Amino acid sequence: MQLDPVILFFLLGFGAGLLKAEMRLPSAVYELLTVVLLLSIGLKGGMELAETDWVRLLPQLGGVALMGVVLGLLAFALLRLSRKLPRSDAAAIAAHYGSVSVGTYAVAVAFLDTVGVPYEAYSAAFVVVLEVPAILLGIILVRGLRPDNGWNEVMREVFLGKGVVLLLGGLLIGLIVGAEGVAPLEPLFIDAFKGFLALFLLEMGLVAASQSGTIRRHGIFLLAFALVFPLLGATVGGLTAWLLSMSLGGAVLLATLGASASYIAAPAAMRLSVPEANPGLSLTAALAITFPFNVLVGVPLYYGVLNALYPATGG
Amino acid sequence: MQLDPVILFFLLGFGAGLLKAEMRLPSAVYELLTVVLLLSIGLKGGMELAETDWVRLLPQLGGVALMGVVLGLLAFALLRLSRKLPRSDAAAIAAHYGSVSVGTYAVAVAFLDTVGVPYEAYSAAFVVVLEVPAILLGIILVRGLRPDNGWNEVMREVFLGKGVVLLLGGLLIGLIVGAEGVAPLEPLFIDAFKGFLALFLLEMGLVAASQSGTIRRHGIFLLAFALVFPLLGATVGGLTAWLLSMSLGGAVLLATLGASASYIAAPAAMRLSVPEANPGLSLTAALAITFPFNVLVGVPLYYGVLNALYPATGG
Amino acid sequence: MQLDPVILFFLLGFGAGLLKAEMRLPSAVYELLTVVLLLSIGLKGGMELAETDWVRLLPQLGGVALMGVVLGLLAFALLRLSRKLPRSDAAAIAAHYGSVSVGTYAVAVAFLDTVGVPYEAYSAAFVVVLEVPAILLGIILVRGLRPDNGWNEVMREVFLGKGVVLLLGGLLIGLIVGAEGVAPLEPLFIDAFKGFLALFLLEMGLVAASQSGTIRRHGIFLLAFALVFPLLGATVGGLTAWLLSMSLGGAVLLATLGASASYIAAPAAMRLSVPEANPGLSLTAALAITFPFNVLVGVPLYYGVLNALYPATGG
Amino acid sequence: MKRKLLTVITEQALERQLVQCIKAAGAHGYTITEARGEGQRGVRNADFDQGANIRVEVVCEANVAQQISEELHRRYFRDFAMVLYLSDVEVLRPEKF
Amino acid sequence: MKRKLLTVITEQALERQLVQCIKAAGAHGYTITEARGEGQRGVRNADFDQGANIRVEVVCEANVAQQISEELHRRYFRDFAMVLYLSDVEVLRPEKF
Amino acid sequence: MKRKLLTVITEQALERQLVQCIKAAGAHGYTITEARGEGQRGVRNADFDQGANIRVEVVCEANVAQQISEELHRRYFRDFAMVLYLSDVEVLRPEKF
Ligand SMILES: Nc1ncnc2c1ncn2[C@@H]1O[C@H](COP(=O)(O)O)[C@@H](O)[C@H]1O
Ligand SMILES: Nc1ncnc2c1ncn2[C@@H]1O[C@H](COP(=O)(O)O)[C@@H](O)[C@H]1O
Ligand SMILES: Nc1ncnc2c1ncn2[C@@H]1O[C@H](COP(=O)(O)O)[C@@H](O)[C@H]1O
Ligand code: NA
Ligand code: NA
Ligand code: NA
Repeated sequence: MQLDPVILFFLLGFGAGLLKAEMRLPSAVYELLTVVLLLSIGLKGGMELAETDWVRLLPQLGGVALMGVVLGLLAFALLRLSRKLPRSDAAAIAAHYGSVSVGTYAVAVAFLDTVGVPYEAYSAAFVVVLEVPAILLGIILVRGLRPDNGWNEVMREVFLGKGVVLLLGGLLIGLIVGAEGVAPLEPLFIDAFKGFLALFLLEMGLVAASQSGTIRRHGIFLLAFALVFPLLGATVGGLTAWLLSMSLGGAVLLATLGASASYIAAPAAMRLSVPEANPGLSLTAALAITFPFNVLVGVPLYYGVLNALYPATGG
Repeated sequence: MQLDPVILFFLLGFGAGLLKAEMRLPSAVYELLTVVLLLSIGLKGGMELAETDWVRLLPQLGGVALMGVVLGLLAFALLRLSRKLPRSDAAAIAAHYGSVSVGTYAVAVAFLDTVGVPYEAYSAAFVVVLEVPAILLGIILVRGLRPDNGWNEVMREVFLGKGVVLLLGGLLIGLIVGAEGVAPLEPLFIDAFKGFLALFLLEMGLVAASQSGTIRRHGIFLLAFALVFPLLGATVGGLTAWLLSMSLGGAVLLATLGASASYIAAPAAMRLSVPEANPGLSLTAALAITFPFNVLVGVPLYYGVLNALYPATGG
Repeated sequence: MQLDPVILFFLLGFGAGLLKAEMRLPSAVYELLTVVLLLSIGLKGGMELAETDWVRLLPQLGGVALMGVVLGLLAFALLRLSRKLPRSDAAAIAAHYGSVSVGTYAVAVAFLDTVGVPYEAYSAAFVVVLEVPAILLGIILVRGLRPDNGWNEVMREVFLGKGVVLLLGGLLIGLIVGAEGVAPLEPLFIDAFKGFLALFLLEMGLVAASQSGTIRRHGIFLLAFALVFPLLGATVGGLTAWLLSMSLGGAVLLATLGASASYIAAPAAMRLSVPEANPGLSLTAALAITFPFNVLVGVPLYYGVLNALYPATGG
Repeated sequence: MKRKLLTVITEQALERQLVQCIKAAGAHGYTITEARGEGQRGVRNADFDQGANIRVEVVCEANVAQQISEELHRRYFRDFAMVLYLSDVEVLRPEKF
Repeated sequence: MKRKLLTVITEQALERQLVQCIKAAGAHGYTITEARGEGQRGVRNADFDQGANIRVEVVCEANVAQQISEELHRRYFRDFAMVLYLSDVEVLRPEKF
Repeated sequence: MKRKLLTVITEQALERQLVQCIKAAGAHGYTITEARGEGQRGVRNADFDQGANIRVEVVCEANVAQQISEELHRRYFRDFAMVLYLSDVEVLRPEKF
């Protein structure tokens, strides 16, 4: 198994957090890191799109969006069948797991760079497309087609979060100006990518550690779900990649997206649209369990399995 | 017309702002970007000065300072002749338009880099010299020679703003250590310049959009002034460059400075020294109209016109 | 004497601060810079350790820790003999001067890079080892072996400050992944090091200037101590380096560490463990006198002297 | 002149709605500061994006304060972290409030 | 012991002058927090440098509070965004205020 | 229902201890905002890490407020920058405090 140095930054933050070290990146720094990572991923994807016959990809986006809905429904069904959680909590968690985490995607990208496996950078577009549908699904599962705060407000919240806007923005800019146009931006957005990712993961480690105290409170069931569902999600993601004829690298990315759970867009949207759901449950699962799992174990695991099983030429 | 990718970041921010996207760079990040851009522009200018017989340039600074006063008087005269605004508001707006915007200057620098036109980087010194005089003029136009808060306070406010201090500081450091001394600082201050500028323009787009609601409130007259005066300012700037025998690139920079309006130093100073002026008027004009105009239309326009008309060897 | 450009940033900040310029880096930016510098120094040290037989160094760490205690005792003895300060203040100041300043260390590193003198980058481990002992000593000198807030709390405060955690973390990561593993992080953590240091020193200049008003209040005795003790500390540091057979560069680093006074870890710990000590005294000494002295005069002086006297092959 | 000062401490996510509610009740202004804290719904600090609180102050007439309180109570107390309290203040220019 | 708490919410740009005025009136201290808000002069948020407010608290004797209020009123109410109000507080160590 | 609002302004370094003390006295919550200011122990601003203040608010019963005040007084007033004051507030859901 390859060791990516950025993972060590996550462990450093996690350890420091558990020991309650006197250290925290200010929220302004966290914001800056998020913005840079989102734009960086978007720009890389856009540059690739500029050299691709990207119109051909448009139908694929529909398939990927469908995958988000399927994952959300799957999570909801599992949680409801267990009879452990009320409908609203089950729907909220389903929204988180059907949606995706860009931070986890960035770790997978860094991993593939380190092991030297090529991938479809335009998968950044899949991140955009996966972010939203499961959140809408989660709301509909509780509110039906009439959310309390109205669809306008919901749509604004969901489509105009920074994840969608900056990824999409980066993609478009990269697409318009192409690799040559992006070149002068590379020192900040491309060359420093792994450095920023390291700082981001340091902070995420601290955050995950500070949240980890809540795991016990929510019991073994949540823990089990947050560890097992990613494997299901990764399988669905890998299959989708195969159906879309993506390369091995692309399959690892899509598996990672399937396995990842949203901890930015989904919590914000569910808090306002399904406020009776306990935000602690879904955030603990996504942030304190699934995120560390994917970063430390999941990504290399998905790569290992796909490397062994994935057909060399895609589906 | 050449398309600079940083412009697209401005449009991204502007669009996101108009759609009221859930996104904002924290003010600490905005501060950091401003500091880095100011130092970067200063250092570049200073390195060039180190290889120039810069004493020869000193008299030119007087000419440029005069240009700032002339532009301020011109703006004041126009606004008063229109009989639309009280003296204090006219003077405040004149102070903004006689002074300059470093952000706009940075966009012009990036533009010239992109189209590959050389320029006098020491023009950073002109930015310093242009920042102050029109602000003093604006105060004098209302208060005469006895400002309420005393000249001491006014001078501190005007000469010790971060614009003057950091530009001047960067210029001096660059001049003292020269290109070789600056080399180890280049990865952050020079190579990453365009990346930082892109982030800065993203934020400026958000800000401009959030201010754009006030345009309607202030009426068509302000809109017209904020779109037409830059053309006048650019003309005066281009002529000044010609008188100073600057290159085509330098003329574009000086035209841009003439066209630009201060939205940092001038608002702060006028608020305290001419508080009865409505700060919304001048800030809306400078930030929500003139800045976007210059970034999107002005800079390429000034370049286009000067490229056609400017005598190859300077004046 | 060689002139390092980063020093000029300190002077720029200091000058701007004395003139009360309207400028300040937000605390979030200061935090970010600190984190990056600490990780950067740690990573560099760790990469070197990865190529060294570092187990051999472990006993040396004991020697260096002892040096911290000796310096603390020396400072305490001098201050008590002078009969100018109560026991608690003397102990608090001793804790600051027996401990170290990573910012000063970074300046020495930059200086050696500029003059092209090689050094043991693993000295970052010495920084970690020097940070803590003198602080514990200071507490014991006042409280004996029973601090009010309990040893648990004291240990947490002292060992889990961001200095120790991030330096140690960086060292470990660098050691584990080696130079090759750190490579993708270099654009941010290594190449941009001097740029970040310049920004950091700009801010430190502002801070030192804002503190400098308190120098007068505390009298000539404190001023004298804060200027003379560094020379003593540098001598002890240089001797220690000689005993440890370090290179000339390493000796400059250890002399600088001996001369430097903590202004982050020590103030925080002493405030809680010896609250009756006047925090203004030690902070003024460390931050407003000793830090500027070392940055502007000390580092080049220690290099100059050691360059003349230090035996070419170490001890 | 006497007025009421209403202080509300609640989740950042509610800011938009809160402001709407304040204006709808007829108050002429409000002031917001960033806050963190602890209460029945656990610790809420600025450590992570979602977590922080806002502290909202409204100076207004007693009946307006009453109306805002009731409205917030009705809409948000069940599902959101929220605390509110009222106190008496004296203002110089009563026409502003 | 009874004292007055004076709270002033106004433009950041006035901080220096405000502090001078507070000290001149004889108050022994003040506390400032960053704030944003809305009032007669529109929305003032931290979105852009110029825009934000500060919230200044002074605990002092009634006549000092009175004097500061009047001074601020006289000097700044016409041209600046500013709100102020007074309330009663009890302090433990009256000699500090 | 009547409750007391206790406001404490003190050094950031004391946050952990303060929170312990508040909980030990039986209060059910607290709110913290970042602050700066000036008092007997000089200017304390956010310019440098060490320097800033926190402003802590606790709504609680009068005897709890009394107890916290006395405890803080006893432990911290001699050596730390600290100001505290009490005021009367009305709360809607008294069981929370
Ligand atoms: N007794 C209290 N005094 C002051 N602030 C409180 C109190 N209880 C709760 N809060 C604040 O109100 C927020 C929401 O409270 P709760 O709904 O009880 O979780 C908390 O995060 C605190 O910031
Ligand atoms: N009724 C109010 N209650 C609380 N804060 C207010 C109120 N009115 C105004 N403010 C604050 O005071 C600032 C200046 O108010 P104004 O001068 O009315 O624009 C606003 O930006 C608000 O932060
Ligand atoms: N009279 C006062 N009114 C409001 N805040 C005060 C007052 N005196 C002190 N403070 C605040 O309490 C902190 C500590 O005060 P002190 O212990 O007097 O230095 C100061 O830094 C101020 O933020
Ligand atoms: Na997922
Ligand atoms: Na201009
Ligand atoms: Na030392």
